[in-house]
Amino acid sequence: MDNVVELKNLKVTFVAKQSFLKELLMKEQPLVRAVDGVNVTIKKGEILSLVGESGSGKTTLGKAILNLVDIADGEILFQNQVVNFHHKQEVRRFRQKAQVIFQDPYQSLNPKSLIIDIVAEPLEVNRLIKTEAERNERVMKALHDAGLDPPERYLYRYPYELSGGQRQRVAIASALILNPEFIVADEPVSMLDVSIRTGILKLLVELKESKGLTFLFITHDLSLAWLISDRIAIMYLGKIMEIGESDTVIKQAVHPYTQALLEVMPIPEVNRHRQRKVLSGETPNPTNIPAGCRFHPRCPHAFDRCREEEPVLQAARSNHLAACHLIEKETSQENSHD
Amino acid sequence: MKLLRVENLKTYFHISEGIVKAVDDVSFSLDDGQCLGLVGESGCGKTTTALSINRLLPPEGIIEGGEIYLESVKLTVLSDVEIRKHRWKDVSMVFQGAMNAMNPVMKIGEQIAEAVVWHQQVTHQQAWNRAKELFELVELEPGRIGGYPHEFSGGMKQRAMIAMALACDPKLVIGDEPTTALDVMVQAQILNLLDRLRKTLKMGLIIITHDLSILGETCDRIAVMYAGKIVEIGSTEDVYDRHMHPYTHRLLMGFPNIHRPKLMPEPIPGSPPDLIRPPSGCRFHPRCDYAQEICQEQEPGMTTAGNGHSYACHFGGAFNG
Amino acid sequence: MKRQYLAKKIIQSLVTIFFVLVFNYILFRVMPGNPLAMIMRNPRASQEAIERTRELFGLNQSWVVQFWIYLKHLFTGDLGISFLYRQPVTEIIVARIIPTVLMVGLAQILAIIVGVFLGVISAWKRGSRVDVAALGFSLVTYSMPTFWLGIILIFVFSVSLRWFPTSGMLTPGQSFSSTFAMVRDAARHLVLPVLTLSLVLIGEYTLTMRNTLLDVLTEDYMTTAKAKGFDDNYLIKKHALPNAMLPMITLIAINLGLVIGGTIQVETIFSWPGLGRLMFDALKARDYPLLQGIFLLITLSVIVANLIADVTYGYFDPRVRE
Amino acid sequence: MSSIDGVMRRKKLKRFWNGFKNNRMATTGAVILVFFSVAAVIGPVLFPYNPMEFGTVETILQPPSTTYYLGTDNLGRDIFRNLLSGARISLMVGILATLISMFLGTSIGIMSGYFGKTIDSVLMRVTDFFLVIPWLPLVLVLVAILGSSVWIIILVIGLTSWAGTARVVRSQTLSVKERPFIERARAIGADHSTIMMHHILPNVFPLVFANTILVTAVAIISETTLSFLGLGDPTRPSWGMMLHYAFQSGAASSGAYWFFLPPGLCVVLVVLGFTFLGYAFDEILNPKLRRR
Repeated sequence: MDNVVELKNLKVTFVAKQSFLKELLMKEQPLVRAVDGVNVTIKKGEILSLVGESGSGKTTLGKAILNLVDIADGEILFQNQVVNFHHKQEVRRFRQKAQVIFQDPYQSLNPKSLIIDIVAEPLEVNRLIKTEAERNERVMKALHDAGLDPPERYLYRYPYELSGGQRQRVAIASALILNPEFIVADEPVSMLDVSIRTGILKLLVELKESKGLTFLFITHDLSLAWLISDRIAIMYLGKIMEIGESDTVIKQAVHPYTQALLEVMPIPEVNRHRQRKVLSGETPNPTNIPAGCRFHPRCPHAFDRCREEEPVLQAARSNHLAACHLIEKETSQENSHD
Repeated sequence: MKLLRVENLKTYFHISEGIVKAVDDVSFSLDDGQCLGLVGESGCGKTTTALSINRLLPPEGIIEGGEIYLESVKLTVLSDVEIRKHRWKDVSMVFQGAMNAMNPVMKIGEQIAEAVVWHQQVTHQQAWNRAKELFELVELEPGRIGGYPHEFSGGMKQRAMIAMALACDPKLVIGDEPTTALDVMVQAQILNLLDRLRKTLKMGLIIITHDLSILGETCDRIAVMYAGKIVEIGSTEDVYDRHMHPYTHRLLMGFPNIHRPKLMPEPIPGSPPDLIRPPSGCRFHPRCDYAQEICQEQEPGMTTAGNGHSYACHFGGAFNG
Repeated sequence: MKRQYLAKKIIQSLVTIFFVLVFNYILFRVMPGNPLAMIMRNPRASQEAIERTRELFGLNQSWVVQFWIYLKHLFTGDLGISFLYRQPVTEIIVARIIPTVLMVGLAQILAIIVGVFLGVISAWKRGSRVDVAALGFSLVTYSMPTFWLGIILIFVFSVSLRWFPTSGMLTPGQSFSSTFAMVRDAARHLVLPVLTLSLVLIGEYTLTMRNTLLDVLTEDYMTTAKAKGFDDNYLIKKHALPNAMLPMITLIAINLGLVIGGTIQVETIFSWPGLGRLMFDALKARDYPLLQGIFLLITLSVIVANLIADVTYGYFDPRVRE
Repeated sequence: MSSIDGVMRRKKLKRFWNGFKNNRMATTGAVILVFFSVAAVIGPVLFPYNPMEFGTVETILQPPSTTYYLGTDNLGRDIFRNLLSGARISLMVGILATLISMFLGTSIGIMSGYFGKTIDSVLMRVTDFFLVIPWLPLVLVLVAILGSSVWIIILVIGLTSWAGTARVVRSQTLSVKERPFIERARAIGADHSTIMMHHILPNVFPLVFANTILVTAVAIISETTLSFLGLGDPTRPSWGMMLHYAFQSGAASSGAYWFFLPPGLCVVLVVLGFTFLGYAFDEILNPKLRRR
């Protein structure tokens, strides 16, 4: 199972918007550490979900992989080698293999282009087609793969004439037309109604199975992640807190943050009596990340070590990692008991 | 006496393309201190129903028929001037995108105090103190009432909106997707807050949402809407465990439940109907797997399936067969 | 934090002012048909004016030094001698400032009040007869050259109805018993020019106010305010206007540049003794030192006005913190 | 583009035409402009006019009559013929100057909006400079120095009136640039120029189009004002020049209405035509203002 994407200690930072005068006096500018040292591998043919609240850096990480955002530190290996983004040919080959689906179906298509042009654009931009016939044929196939049948009905229409679900399928068709191997799907269904959403999720899973496509599925909804992905990674303030098989992470969560997310996750059931244990406050501002474990100020089990030393991803059980000192504390207690 | 009674409400939008029958013969009621969840997908008419109560519809939206009673007062016959007295004093609202729902150039404390001064004719200083009390009630730091909306985070803005809604001790608060724009953690905080306030202040609460799964702990009753009509209404237990309408069933299946085995739900084919020329008979028939001849011709009336639980389908529960 | 915004705006204005000084320097020296050569040959320019100008511009030194001399003179207020009037330019200009400020000030105030009022009504009662009328009126006045509007008013009110004098600031050759009588006479002369200038502005302010307000009325916070049960006047006064007035402040400042253009036309037709008329005469006589002086004064005053507008905008809009 | 695409495009144009047809302002504006353009094209051919050919003493300031439909001016020249050839010049100057300022304004607006950072602040300082400088004095001084041939006037008006458009286009570009479909274009490898031409321009163009028409109105007024103040090109008598002579010869006070009324009315009507059209397009294209 070779790796499609490998992130080594990836860091992405932005310069926080800052007053004109301070800028003038070249004062040290506060940095937003959006992605703050992430090590993760995405294997071929799997859907890895990246789950986190707003401000966790999940979208920035997705954009970094696609070179839509500059990296501050660390390395991104695509199919085991670093892509040199200054070399035109190499970038073109990378673009054909790695594609993206955005969240907002109403804004991710150019309102002034016909559907046929939107879907065919990746071909034209990378100069991959010679004749018009070949172009139309590939567009029709991509629309069919995205579940828009009969394709002819959609070719010569404008985005405003389609529903949200249909537009998202056009975006998927446009991503599929280059026969990519890896797709970053950034909250692809969060703006769709439930009845339409499941259709898109089914399509993504089918594409994974039929074409062996690899997905990075970015979402804030833990239950969706559980539904469609093989592995789940929980992200908080720019770092991965926990990563493992989707069932193990949901059923045997180790990290207190994942447990808190599971606790508040809405479930379509009647549980009138249970008053949910809710974390206080909101995700702090990524310009001043707390010392030691970044979750300790809101963590119910925080102890002194959490305040000083930042925990590293370590194995809680086979291929289920978590960045939390509780793991050592428990294993050391077990050793001390025996 | 019921706190709120809505009977055969019809609200249509007159636009250039034609007449949109956004709400077409909707009836439901609410007791004092009770919480009703109004759930449905976009375009089903849930927000229009809420805006019709206070008559906050845009100019092209007109209440064509039906009655709305707030306790003994018949709202639908009141003139524009008369209905203003009931807005916020009896029925107040918490809107969705809190980012834009507050005046960006006016202090938040002022936006709360102005309603108190207007309806309860108190001095500005008294209203300002009232605003401080309300901030404490919604667990916000009273010192911050002098701040402006852009200085508050998403969660804090929503709490401020709730404080604003409670300013005149209303009998009924309507939340239009109050937690949709929030993170799941903050959403839980807000839902807990709404639940606590409803119980302590004994006020009626209507929560409008497209997310059926969040109504589990907060609502006593749930009404499911589709294409301008209520297709099923009942207690939370009725709708979750004993629902009879195929649309409610499909909607519920769409929300993955980690306590149950992992199964990829079937999407509902087709897309929401065009409300200018809605489908004949039962409006869900073009997308329903159990639709038969009669569904196309005859619109199903409300069949009762237990006390307070009724649905609009000729073949209720067909999905259980 | 507001100081940062203020500092930024001041620095930007200083940059623009420097641009203007450089532009002005080039305009009156380096442009083809070099104005200096024109002065030398201009028959009416007295020997003393030519000498003064040569020394003033330091013709023999390098242009950098000339530029430095130019700046030095600017700051000491010495803008050279107008050879049309054979007086220092500064003195001529100072005498003409009051009439122009009076006229422009009155016209602006009148236009803002009427424009905002009309704009609010037509936005609030959109599509009604009032809206259509206000819109029609604004578009017509917006499309009318100022000077032509002036001529029409003269033709109607002065020539035909004889209500107002056709030109000048005071009735020539009339002795006034009291200052009040003089003021009354000046006021009668002022009516038509101010009316002309403000009519043109009212159109633009009404249109902008209407569009900005239509934008604001679609915002969510207006629905929230309406839900609170306030009546229409309160909604407009306390919620819609404060948000709609912000863009108006910037427009009024930027608009000042165009108003000066209007002033030149109005003062020419009504021979109103202000800066506009002065510029027109200087232009006809190709009196460059005077032309340059007026041009500089007008440009700098517009920049200052814009700075004041930016500051007031920053003061009223709490979001302008960072 | 195959025929089907032609059908789609016609369908969209048809929808636009309906919106246009029942918009009273747009139709009145269009009718006025068509009338004047026909007059400007055919007029001088049917009724040639030579500004240098003066009339005799008797023909000076004649009121309208069968021979001189609109009477004669202070030099005995036929006002009606002057009016027709004036139409051609005023429209030409207005339109050409606008093209220059639209081209400059749009490209500067898009570039500073799209690239941001240093390019944006530099271009914006220049734009502010032109916005802040009082327009008429600047043009007066420039024309006074550069000479007042009609081509110089076109250039001067064009080069000094693009700032407003640049500001409007820049803010529209900033809002379009934030939309995800631009990021999608970058993700599939489109370079800056493709994104600007293929994605940003089509989405900015409707606003530019409406703005162009309004700027034409301003350009025509500018030319007329310039000529009125005596800086027009005497060899090419525009309506402004006619008004200049009318005012110089005291037509207003002497009641020679046929001398100063027609050119003024023509200017106002043409400018009104453009303003109505421009404002109507703005209302049709601008979603916020559109009547539901």
